[in-house]
Amino acid sequence: MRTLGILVAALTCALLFYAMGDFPPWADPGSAAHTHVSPRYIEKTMEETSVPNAVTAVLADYRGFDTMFETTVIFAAGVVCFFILRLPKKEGPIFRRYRHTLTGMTIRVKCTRKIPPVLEEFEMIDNLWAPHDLIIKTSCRILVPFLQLFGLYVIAHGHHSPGGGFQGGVILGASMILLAISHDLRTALARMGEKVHALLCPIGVLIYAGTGALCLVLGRDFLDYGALAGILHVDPVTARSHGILIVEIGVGLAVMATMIWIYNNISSRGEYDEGL
Amino acid sequence: MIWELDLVILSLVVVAAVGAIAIKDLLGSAILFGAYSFMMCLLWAIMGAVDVAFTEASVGAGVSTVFFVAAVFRTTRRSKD
Amino acid sequence: MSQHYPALLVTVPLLSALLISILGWLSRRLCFPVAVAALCVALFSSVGLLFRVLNEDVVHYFLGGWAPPWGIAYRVDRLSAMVLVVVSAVALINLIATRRSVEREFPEKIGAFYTLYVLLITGLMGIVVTGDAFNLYVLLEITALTGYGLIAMGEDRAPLASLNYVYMGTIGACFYLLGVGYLYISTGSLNMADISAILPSLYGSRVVLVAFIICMVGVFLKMGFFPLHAWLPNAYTYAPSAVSSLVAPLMTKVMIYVMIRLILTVFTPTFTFSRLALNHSVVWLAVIAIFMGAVLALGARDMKRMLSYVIIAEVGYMVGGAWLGNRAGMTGAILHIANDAVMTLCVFLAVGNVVYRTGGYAFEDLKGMFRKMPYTMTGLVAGGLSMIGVPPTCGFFSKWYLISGGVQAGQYGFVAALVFSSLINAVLFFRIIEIGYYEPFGSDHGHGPAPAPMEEAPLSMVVPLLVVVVGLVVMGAYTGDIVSGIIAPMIP
Amino acid sequence: MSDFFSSVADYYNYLIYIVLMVIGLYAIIAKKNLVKKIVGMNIFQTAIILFYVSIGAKRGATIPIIEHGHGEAVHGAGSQAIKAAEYINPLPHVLMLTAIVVAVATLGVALALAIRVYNRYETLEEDEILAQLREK
Repeated sequence: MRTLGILVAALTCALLFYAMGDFPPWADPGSAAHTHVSPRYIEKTMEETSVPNAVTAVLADYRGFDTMFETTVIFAAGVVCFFILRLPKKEGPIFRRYRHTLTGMTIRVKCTRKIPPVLEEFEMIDNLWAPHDLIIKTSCRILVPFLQLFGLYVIAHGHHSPGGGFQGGVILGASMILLAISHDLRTALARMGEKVHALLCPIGVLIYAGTGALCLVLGRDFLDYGALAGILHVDPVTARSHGILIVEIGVGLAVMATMIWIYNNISSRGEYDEGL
Repeated sequence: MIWELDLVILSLVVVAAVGAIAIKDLLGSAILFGAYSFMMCLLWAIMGAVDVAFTEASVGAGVSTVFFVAAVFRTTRRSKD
Repeated sequence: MSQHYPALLVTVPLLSALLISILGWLSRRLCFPVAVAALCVALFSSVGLLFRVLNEDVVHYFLGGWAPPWGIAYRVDRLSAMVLVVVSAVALINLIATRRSVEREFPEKIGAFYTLYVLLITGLMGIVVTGDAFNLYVLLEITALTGYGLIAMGEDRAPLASLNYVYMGTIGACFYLLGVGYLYISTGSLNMADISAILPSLYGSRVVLVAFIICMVGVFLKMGFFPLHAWLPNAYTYAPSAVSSLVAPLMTKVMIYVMIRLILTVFTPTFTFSRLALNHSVVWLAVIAIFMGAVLALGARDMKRMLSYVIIAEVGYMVGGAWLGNRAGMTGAILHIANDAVMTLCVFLAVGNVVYRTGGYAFEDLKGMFRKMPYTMTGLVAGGLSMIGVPPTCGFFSKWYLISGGVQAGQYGFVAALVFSSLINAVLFFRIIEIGYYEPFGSDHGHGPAPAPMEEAPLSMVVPLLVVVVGLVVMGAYTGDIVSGIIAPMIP
Repeated sequence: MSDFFSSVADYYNYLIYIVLMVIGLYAIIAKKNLVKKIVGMNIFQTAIILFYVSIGAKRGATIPIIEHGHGEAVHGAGSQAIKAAEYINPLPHVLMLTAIVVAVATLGVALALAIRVYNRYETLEEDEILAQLREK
């Protein structure tokens, strides 16, 4: 295997080096990549979509169809992780261990699938139980709302600064994942259950594809946000800008929900019981 | 662009990549992969690809590393190569 | 309405996949009807599109209303319309035929299964219909990801097989992406038609040459062409039967479509066959692929693995035919995309029925099957005859074109490989017939053939199979029309 | 010799991408540990993203966010002409956003599969798994 690896790597290396001689010089403003298609994006983005961030404009409008499928890829990954890993709910009672914090006594409780209410003086113990550090717990809990606020800002401000649905969605998802890591999966699931993120994920993509389909119904091409002008009572260019915002919100929702979904499945091996 | 900085980051990227492949501890590999992604993100920020750098910082260095760590915790840290 | 057919093709399955995913959590019974409805709409619009294309030659659709080099455009010509009809028809028939076995295998996760199923079809349709090189990559990843998930839910060894598929598939897709990057750096465009308009002035460039090689390697990896086929047999063998009868007919064929599209539209045949001295070596690789596939199929000990190796040989047919560099070879390759999809579906559906009743797919499970499941075995034999290339079935005609192309090009090795592979296929399928017909069911040899009770698979599984069998013969009968109406105008 | 160095200086970004890609490719093929292969796969994908971003770089240009652009103020009026040479090419960035997202999706699926494999065989080494399969 090792020799095969070296052989394949060397072959690829040689092939790519062979082609490198004919590359245009690095960062040359006159090369074909910079002169054929892309100047229009830079020069017309304000005029045609009124979005100053050219990347957002190209992402969600000129090449919006790519982005729709990119969101679909994320959604598919979420469904695949669920499909592969999620174990069916076990029938019958489950035994959970609790520790009485005052005396240090451990008890075993027979309970159903539903997690019983948490009492102040009892602490749930998992197989992989480790005492949680108070500093980490508290500081992460303080961090979470700020992260979420930042995520929302990134989604909403993608028109004018770097950012947009993906980055914001990932940050929102990361805030929930942080909660799950610093506390445990149950705490995070109590805030946002499995059904919620499993439903949010297709709904996010549905917002994107639905916007496109709405344009189709209104008589324009698929994803032609200019068609929304009549509904939003604005001129077609501003309608494009608003369309991009709607779509970015959909992307953000889908990405957030999927990140949480994948993390929950991987970290609990599909049992949705004990986190990391 | 400051080419010295660029060169340092480029070499660090390669070092991090080789390290992530070569180290025998999978958790270490995951962390080195995070470092690699972060170096990449710096590199792209230098080249002016701010959106890509932002995404890589949140996705590559953030969530991907968390996925790796979660998977390594759920399997094993041991690796023979 | 009819001007929106290209958009409906992809968006209706996509929207219904999302809907199914939501319904999976609310009401599981509705998942299947929604999936059927979505694929019916897809089939309807692809047939509509085919008729439009026969009149108008090429249909364009601009997504987002942006003209091609800037926005993403769909470009449907006769070739893609034909493949679209095949993809949607195969997917619909398979969906209906495998309903029972899906309900039995994934009682808890029906919603997720149908979501992935419909998403896979969305991806395949999108690949066929798109006119943008990068968009094709994204769709490639959708089909790949959903494919990994579906394959992994098979039997015991499926996750490992699927993981190997992930590695190989990712390398393949990344190579394709890299090739598109090389094209972009030299032309500055991502639209296929635009690229091919710019390319002729750049034929001498090494970047274009390497772009072509890298794209081809990526696509070869994805379709399981000979030296890069290692992931295929395990993945197709261990997948659930409902999935292997979907993935086996469609995935490799659509990849071959991508290859032909790259050759015909992006890099024009002049570049492929005259500037490059590669076509002889690729044909020789195809010859080795056919020989290897045939021999390994002979050594296989169960039906699904045997059929997987047969698929590797068939991939060799099509790649070799396309690279022969003459009209007959290309015609044979394109015709074989459609024919092979139908006959692979036929045999895999039959095997799926056997698995549904007996739970296994080893050769021993076939004993006495002609008495137990006569219709299923008829389907298996019909598919087998088509794979061998017996005249009334469609397999004969495409093989005929391939062989005449090989003779015209003077590639007698390829002709020999085709004949050899047909012989081996004959051996394989007659062995199945022998086991199924002459060996009695069970182990009671002393008491003569036990009167095994008729235990045919349920009607919902048999009827689609018989429809496919009829399709085999009908496609054979209309070969002339398909070639003159659809394929011939496509080849320059 | 100096010619060689100047060409290296011109192309060193492309050079590093080839090196990284080869590292990733080698890891996928030669490493036996399944998670290591996944790490290699990601390095491979990131290398390609580096290549695309290098295409997008443009000398003497700034990030692709149009300056002084605040919604309605500019459009329609078309007061100041925007020159393409002043801004970096946004198209490769868009493509790579897609590629990064695809990479993380593939990563999630691959890790899920690796966990399934581990649950079944209690090991992540490919040769040990094959040995277990051969025993049966």
